[in-house]
Amino acid sequence: MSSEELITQDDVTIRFAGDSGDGMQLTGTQFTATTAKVGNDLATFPDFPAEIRAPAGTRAGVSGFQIHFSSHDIYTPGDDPNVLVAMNPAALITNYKDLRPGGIILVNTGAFTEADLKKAELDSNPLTDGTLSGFRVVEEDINQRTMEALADTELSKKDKLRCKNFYTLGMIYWLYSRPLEPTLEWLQEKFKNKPELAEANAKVLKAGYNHGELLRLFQGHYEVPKVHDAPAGTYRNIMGNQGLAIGLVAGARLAGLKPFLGSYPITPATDILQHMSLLKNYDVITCQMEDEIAGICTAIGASFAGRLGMTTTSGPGLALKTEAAGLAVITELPLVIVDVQRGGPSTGLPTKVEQSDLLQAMFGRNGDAAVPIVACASPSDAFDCAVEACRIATQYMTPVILLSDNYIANGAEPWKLPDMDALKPFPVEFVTDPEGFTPYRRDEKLARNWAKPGTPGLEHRIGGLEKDAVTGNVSYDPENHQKMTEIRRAKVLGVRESIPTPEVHGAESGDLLVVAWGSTMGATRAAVERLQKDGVAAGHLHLRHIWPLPKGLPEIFARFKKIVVPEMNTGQLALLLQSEYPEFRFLKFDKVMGKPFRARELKAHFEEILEEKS
Amino acid sequence: MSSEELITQDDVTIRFAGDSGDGMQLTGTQFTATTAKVGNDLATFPDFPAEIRAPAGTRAGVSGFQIHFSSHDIYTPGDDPNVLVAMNPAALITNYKDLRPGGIILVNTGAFTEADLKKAELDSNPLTDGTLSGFRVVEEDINQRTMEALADTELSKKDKLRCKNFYTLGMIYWLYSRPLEPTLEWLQEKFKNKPELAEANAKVLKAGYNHGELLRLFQGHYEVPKVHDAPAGTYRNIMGNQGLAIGLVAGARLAGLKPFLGSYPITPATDILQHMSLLKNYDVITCQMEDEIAGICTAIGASFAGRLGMTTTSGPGLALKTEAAGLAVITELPLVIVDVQRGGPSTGLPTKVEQSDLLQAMFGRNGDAAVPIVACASPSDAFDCAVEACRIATQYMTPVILLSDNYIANGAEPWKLPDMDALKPFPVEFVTDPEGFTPYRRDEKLARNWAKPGTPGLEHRIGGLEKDAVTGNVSYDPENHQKMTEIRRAKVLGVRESIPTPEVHGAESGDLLVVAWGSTMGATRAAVERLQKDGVAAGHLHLRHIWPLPKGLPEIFARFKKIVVPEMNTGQLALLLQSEYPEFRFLKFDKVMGKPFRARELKAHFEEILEEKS
Amino acid sequence: MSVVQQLKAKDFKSDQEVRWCPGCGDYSILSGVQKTMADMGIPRENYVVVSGIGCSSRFPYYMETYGMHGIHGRANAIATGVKVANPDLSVWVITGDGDGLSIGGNHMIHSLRRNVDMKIILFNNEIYGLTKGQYSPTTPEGTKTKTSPYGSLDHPFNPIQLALGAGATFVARTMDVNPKHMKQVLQAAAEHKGAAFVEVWQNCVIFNDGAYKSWTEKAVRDEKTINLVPGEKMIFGKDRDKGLSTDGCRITVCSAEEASVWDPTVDSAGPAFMMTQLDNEPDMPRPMGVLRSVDRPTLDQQVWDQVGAVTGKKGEGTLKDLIYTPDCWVVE
Amino acid sequence: MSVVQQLKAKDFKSDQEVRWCPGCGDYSILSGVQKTMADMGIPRENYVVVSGIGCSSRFPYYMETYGMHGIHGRANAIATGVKVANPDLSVWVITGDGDGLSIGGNHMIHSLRRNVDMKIILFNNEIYGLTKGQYSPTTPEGTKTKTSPYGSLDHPFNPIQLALGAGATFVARTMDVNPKHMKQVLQAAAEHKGAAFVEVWQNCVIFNDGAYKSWTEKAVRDEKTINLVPGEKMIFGKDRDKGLSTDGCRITVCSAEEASVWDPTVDSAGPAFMMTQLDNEPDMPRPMGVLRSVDRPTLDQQVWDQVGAVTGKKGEGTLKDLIYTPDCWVVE
Ligand SMILES: Cc1ncc(C[n+]2csc(CCOP(=O)(O)OP(=O)(O)O)c2C)c(N)n1
Ligand SMILES: Cc1ncc(C[n+]2csc(CCOP(=O)(O)OP(=O)(O)O)c2C)c(N)n1
Ligand code: SF4
Ligand code: SF4
Ligand SMILES: [Mg+2]
Ligand SMILES: [Mg+2]
Repeated sequence: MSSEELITQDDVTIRFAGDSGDGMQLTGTQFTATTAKVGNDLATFPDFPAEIRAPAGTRAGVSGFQIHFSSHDIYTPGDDPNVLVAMNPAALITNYKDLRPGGIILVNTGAFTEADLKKAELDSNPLTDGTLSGFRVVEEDINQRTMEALADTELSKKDKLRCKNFYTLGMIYWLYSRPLEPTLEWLQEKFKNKPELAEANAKVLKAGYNHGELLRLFQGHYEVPKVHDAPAGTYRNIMGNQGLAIGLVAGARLAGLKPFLGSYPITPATDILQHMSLLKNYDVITCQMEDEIAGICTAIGASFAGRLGMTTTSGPGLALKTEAAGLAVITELPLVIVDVQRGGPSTGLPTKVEQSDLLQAMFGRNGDAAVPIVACASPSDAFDCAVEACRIATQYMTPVILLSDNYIANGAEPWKLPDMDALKPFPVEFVTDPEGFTPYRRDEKLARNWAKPGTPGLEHRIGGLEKDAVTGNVSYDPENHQKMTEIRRAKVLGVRESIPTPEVHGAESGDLLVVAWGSTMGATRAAVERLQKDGVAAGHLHLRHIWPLPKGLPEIFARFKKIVVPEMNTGQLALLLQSEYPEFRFLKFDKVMGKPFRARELKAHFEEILEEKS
Repeated sequence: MSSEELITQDDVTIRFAGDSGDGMQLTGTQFTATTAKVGNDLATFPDFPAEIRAPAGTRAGVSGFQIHFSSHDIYTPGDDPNVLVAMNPAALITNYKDLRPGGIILVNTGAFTEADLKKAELDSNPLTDGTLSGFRVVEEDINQRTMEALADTELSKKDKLRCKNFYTLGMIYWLYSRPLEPTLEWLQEKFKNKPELAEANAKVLKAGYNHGELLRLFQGHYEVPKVHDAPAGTYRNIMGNQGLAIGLVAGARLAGLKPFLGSYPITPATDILQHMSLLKNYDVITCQMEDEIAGICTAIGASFAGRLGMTTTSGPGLALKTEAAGLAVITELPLVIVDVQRGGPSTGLPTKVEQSDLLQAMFGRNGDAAVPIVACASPSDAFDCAVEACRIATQYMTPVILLSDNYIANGAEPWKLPDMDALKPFPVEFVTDPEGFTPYRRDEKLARNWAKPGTPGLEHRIGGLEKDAVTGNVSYDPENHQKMTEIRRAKVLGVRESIPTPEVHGAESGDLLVVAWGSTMGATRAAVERLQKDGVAAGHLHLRHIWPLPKGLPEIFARFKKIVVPEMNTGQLALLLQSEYPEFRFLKFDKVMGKPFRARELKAHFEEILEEKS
Repeated sequence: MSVVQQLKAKDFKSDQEVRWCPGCGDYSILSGVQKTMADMGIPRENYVVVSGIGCSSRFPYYMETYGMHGIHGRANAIATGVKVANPDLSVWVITGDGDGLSIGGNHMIHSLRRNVDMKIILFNNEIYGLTKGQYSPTTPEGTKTKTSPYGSLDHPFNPIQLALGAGATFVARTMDVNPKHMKQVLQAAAEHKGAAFVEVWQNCVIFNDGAYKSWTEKAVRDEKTINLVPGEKMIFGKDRDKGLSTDGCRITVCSAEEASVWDPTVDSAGPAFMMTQLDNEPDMPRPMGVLRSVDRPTLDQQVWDQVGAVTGKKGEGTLKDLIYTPDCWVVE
Repeated sequence: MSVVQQLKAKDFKSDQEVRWCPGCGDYSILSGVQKTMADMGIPRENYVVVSGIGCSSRFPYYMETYGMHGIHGRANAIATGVKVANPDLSVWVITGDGDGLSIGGNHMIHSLRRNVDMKIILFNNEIYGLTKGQYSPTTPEGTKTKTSPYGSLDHPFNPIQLALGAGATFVARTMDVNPKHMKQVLQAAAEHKGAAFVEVWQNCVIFNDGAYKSWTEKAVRDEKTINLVPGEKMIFGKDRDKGLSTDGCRITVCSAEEASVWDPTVDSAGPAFMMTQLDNEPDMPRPMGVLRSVDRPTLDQQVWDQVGAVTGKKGEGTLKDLIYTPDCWVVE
């Protein structure tokens, strides 16, 4: 191997940034796959423009992919990168500020012509005007190097140039001592039918790697040893939407049902539909409907027919589904509604992250129409949460809203696969005996019994009008409505009996409790751990169940002097907690920038809170 | 006049009940109109079945109309009637329990055959089986009397029988010493083209009146003197939906705009659309669209074009409008969204009252998308609230949600018309000067300026994507999104500066503060006044503005030992108040029976609260 | 599975009291559907009746089958879910001109193009009944209703044209006051494999009484409508003496002998569309009966075929396969 | 009001950078619309361009007119509000096959039947572009897309048929790669008083490249499409030697001399509907150009006429009239 100095690092963050056409997402994904195989823990964060192809070279067209990998457990894709790859001026100028002081910047000088600078709205060249002082800049004409590497290849110039991201990848592989094999294998498979492309990319990858080694561009290189104390088990690299897709299918299976997904594409939820449409051999039916309303309505129809109905969407789509969600509430049919949140209001920032649909999920239906809400925290948590949503939906005969967000959806991390034995089934029992059957007969959990069309003797009608608690016929009786309203409410609150009190991570009591939900989990945990290292008695409470809230929370809250709720919205969980537990004070800490919290900014804010007189 | 004893009463409640086909709504409306003219204060409550024509004679087919009238100020349609008119067994059996002990029941024995009793699911005749002991039952074969009165008339038997409600009305007019003239005039006008019907009904009306007088059926009769201390002014009898319709038109005028209503029929909001479609000569445009979404979207389009867009609906329709409401939030266009609430969830109890859309109105939109919310309390308050909604919408460039409910919609009361001088205009100034124009330029209230298509030089684009705070172009900039989110929030909260702190009615401080909103106002006020008479230091705070909440509330809350929030939902305002003012405890008192609170049940509950140890 | 017995119409009556206005056209459609279902040889438990909201949409409560009274305009979407989830069920949609063509218009046209195998019975009374008399998308222009006190301005849909334009495989029309004709048409719809769209002219006695009188009254019916029977000559008139001939792209009245033969099974929906033009010609009879009936794979069938094909190729996936994919690795 | 000047296409270019993929068919439609608008003699400030969501729906940002980038599927409804509120404006709707026919299908058909005077340009690329490649309601059956990895199963709409079925008064078709033809069609649409529906075949280079190649490529275009010109014979072919004749309700290929004359202004939409049948016949040219163009009062016009008529009859109502009605009484 190399004669360069090999420095061991514990924890590294790299950001790849380039034009949308530069293939940065692919580069990032390959680096991720290889890093997972090497045995590091990791977390990723892709960040791409809303346009399919924003004008080449512009700031709006910059596409980024960040990966944080480490030889210990990590929770976030990293605060400030150690390395920035900038494939053009726009990528450089929009990203260099995030780099940590002294960080490495690999610049593709092949894309720094006058015209390139102009497209990036730059008056002077940041490579020469002092902008980058304080960083270790490595300049390389990657375009040129790629062309050279492919000099004797029969490809068009355009096709050759498109290989340049593999040159970059090769250089970074060298810098972080990653093996080339996984990517080489992937190329073989990917371009099975176009061997010339497989070969060209492989050539370029190796050229980049060798270039790093030969030219000593980086004055040293690094290794990040694999996680030594990683729990034994089988791992898989997973993205959030993928985790949801297989979790939904698994959840239905555990309920003894076949899933039916009625959906309509919307960023960033579309992947779930896409992934599930591949799973036809798992008894999965997917219907891409004409709109979100039809999506949820087909799912309701499918549940009525005895499948487990599901629908996936993002905020604007959830808004459209609210009337039909109410129908599922009053007919008490199981249904899983997935909302992968994005920046709002309205179309808002469709490719950015936000957690601002929580109160819509809680209250966005006409009438008193509570539903259980589960929120996942990370790509690897998505599977479990999807199974949990299926459990609640089928065990309690209720629609459930499962909240994710754009950050989870597109982020990736290694997922320790569950033992098959640990996946406990919760089979649905359809009623088949006409004796004493009425549609609203309930079990001890208040769930009504479920009779499937096709079952002789159980013919019955349900619908959106209030129904008599006993006969199931339409009823306008005042007392009956009061009773049914209370039953529906009690049933949902009763889900509480089946969920554990969450554990506090960090200090069990003390100065500061940070309550977080959804994807703020990672950054919060990291920030709290750092506070603890500084000697602060801080704890982190993550809420997977938003509604009903688990039991035991007041006891936890009481053990801390201050409670803060960081959220990527204007304080929605805080509002809910404040109304539920008025005896405590919940401080808000909001960020609505379309970007996840950084552990560092959280820590800084927590320190401020701690200093304030209460 | 009569030789009977004339007893003066201060306060009377009458309930007319009969089959849907018996014309009870019309009877009630006529009694109301006459009573208004006589100068009583009054409040009414119609209660009819969901079916257009439920099967004749059944309990489900009973249609009721209650009127409370008085020689002093009243707030509700009355708790327990003094008089019940029962046109058939089903009407009798479903209503007699509400009557106060010793109350009068006028029964139409002509509809008490075996078959009639069976249709009402009665095994024995309540007139003879002791059911009605304790009441003063007046039996009369109204069918027969009506036929006799019309013996020499050329109508079919069916047509004759249809006049029987006027016989009933005549009897009750006599009982409460009302003049016949207003109804006689109304009949002339109504049946202009069918004089034979006008004459027949007039005949029957007089026959009923004379019958009451001649036969001394009631052992006395009553008068309810007109309100002596009624404020001088011009009055008009008004129903809630009518008040909203003219309030919306007036509000637009005061803003210097022409109204545009885009709507879709839904009970109990349809009347507003119907009423406004009559007002074409007031520059009103109404479009009945294909659904609720198109309704709000046309209104948004109309606002963009420079009219004042409005849309009217009930809960399920509001659910459908939420996505588009978000578009109005982010484009900052004025828009009034009226939700006349009914029983939920889903289709629920479409013809009954509930207040359960409050949190949907607050939070039922994707993203952080706050809007101001105004709620009206009674038919006569509807006009003012509609004007207020138009004021906020146009002064702050924002959608406003105006909440009413089924009880207000169909109830009627005398409305003291505003002095024309008191209606202060709040004219919109469209921007016309291209100098320095950008679409998101704001005034001191943070309202953006409004440029109307057709204005040269101000061509601009708005839309659902986040916009740059300065240029108005699409912006994905993180800081800009934070800034715009905060501006939108601050703008809505800023409405607070333009609304007065509501006054406490009753005790200014003391043992119990009752906080109410919407149509619970009347019953709450009555209950609190009764408590006060009993010497309790109780106050009533009515909230017209639900969001933002007015200033000065904590100061008020602090003056009372206990605070209770009665609501026709499972505690929605209480939740909101609890999260906003955690330093106080808000007790809930919920009722979801599709019926308004009675002052009596509120008082009883308040007394319980007062007795409880705190 | 129960043995298929010969069912009677009354076997399809639920215990709920029917609550339409006396004289409403809905009653005869209810009995028409009950009779048709009884004759199909399908066990009662395999019927699912789905509706939206409206007077007509109360229908499922009166049927002793599985049923769902949905939300306004969404019956077609709910029914699509039922049918695709379980193609063994016989799925019927009951909807109104408001429910199915106003708020539900989109689901209507999409379920027709997708050819989901379900029977869609549209009760067209040219009015919103349940909300007490507002104009609907089929109300003729100029009609005074509660929301059009000065006359409605919206040009109405022709439901048959809309269905044809959406690519429906079966389109038919019948009327409440002709039970025999209705039974024929409903049966043809029931037998069609695919989405069957049936417009039923239905009288609303309360808010739009007599809307179809000039075509459906016994005295004029034979002259003012023509029953299109597949494979038969197009003949009408009290004495069945008149015919229609489709000569050179124009439809003209001729003698019974000269009448052309009606064929709703041709590839092109063009001839059926031409036929609907008669609705606009006051002197011509309005077409009733089966206007279109062609075969095309149904969505539900295709979905299940695809699941079968993929499963056949890839093998049935186990829960373990789902989670433990080839790209995972082991940490010891 | 500014004096109407002779505007140029470039006067309609906003300062925003156009952000479609290089090679996207949207560019040529943008320039076609800009040219057409410039030639209409309408002041720039009187144009309003409304869109939904999709690649195509970014359109308003690139136009130096008033504009609203709405929400998905609702452009027609928003535009209806704009036009009815102010009929002096020239209102254009820009939509896609997903935006206008999937989620927005209902508003589309209703605005067509109502004949709201607006120009509706449907960018049909047979794919969802913005969400990166899922099948749309116009994607041919069997197409593999991201959500149909084993082939799509939904039978597509024919947008022209749907518009005709909805009762549209103007229906036309053109293609991105023939700017001259596009300009003619857009101009005809702009000149039509009423709802003008224009389907534009648009190539999505990224997710559905070449969808229309076999009809639109220069080499085959003249053979595989036919431009229907009102009042002219239906002639096609490279050498303009072939014609279509509508003989006895069937459309056949004939010599140019024998070709029938195309008339999109006839009462019945039947002939236009028949013509769309050619889309299903591989050996026939697909019809382009103006398929239907008839006069019918527009909704916006009628609304204003009615307001005028009622006001004329009742007199203009004052605020006082509104509140102080004859049934009020005075308490002294
Ligand atoms: C979301 C929603 N919008 C509106 C309504 C009110 N609504 C109920 S039925 C109906 C129209 C019914 O008309 P149609 O479908 O023709 O049925 P009909 O009563 O005439 O049989 C309307 C507007 C509703 N229930 N839900
Ligand atoms: C309510 C809602 N649902 C879904 C989406 C996601 N979405 C945006 S554009 C689009 C489809 C675009 O397809 P098309 O109209 O054909 O436009 P194109 O991009 O092909 O021009 C979808 C599904 C959305 N923005 N809003
Ligand atoms: S209102 Fe009309 S449609 Fe409804 S039940 Fe009565 S008659 Fe039938
Ligand atoms: S994705 Fe397709 S439709 Fe969208 S801009 Fe690119 S080429 Fe055009
Ligand atoms: Mg109807
Ligand atoms: Mg498209």
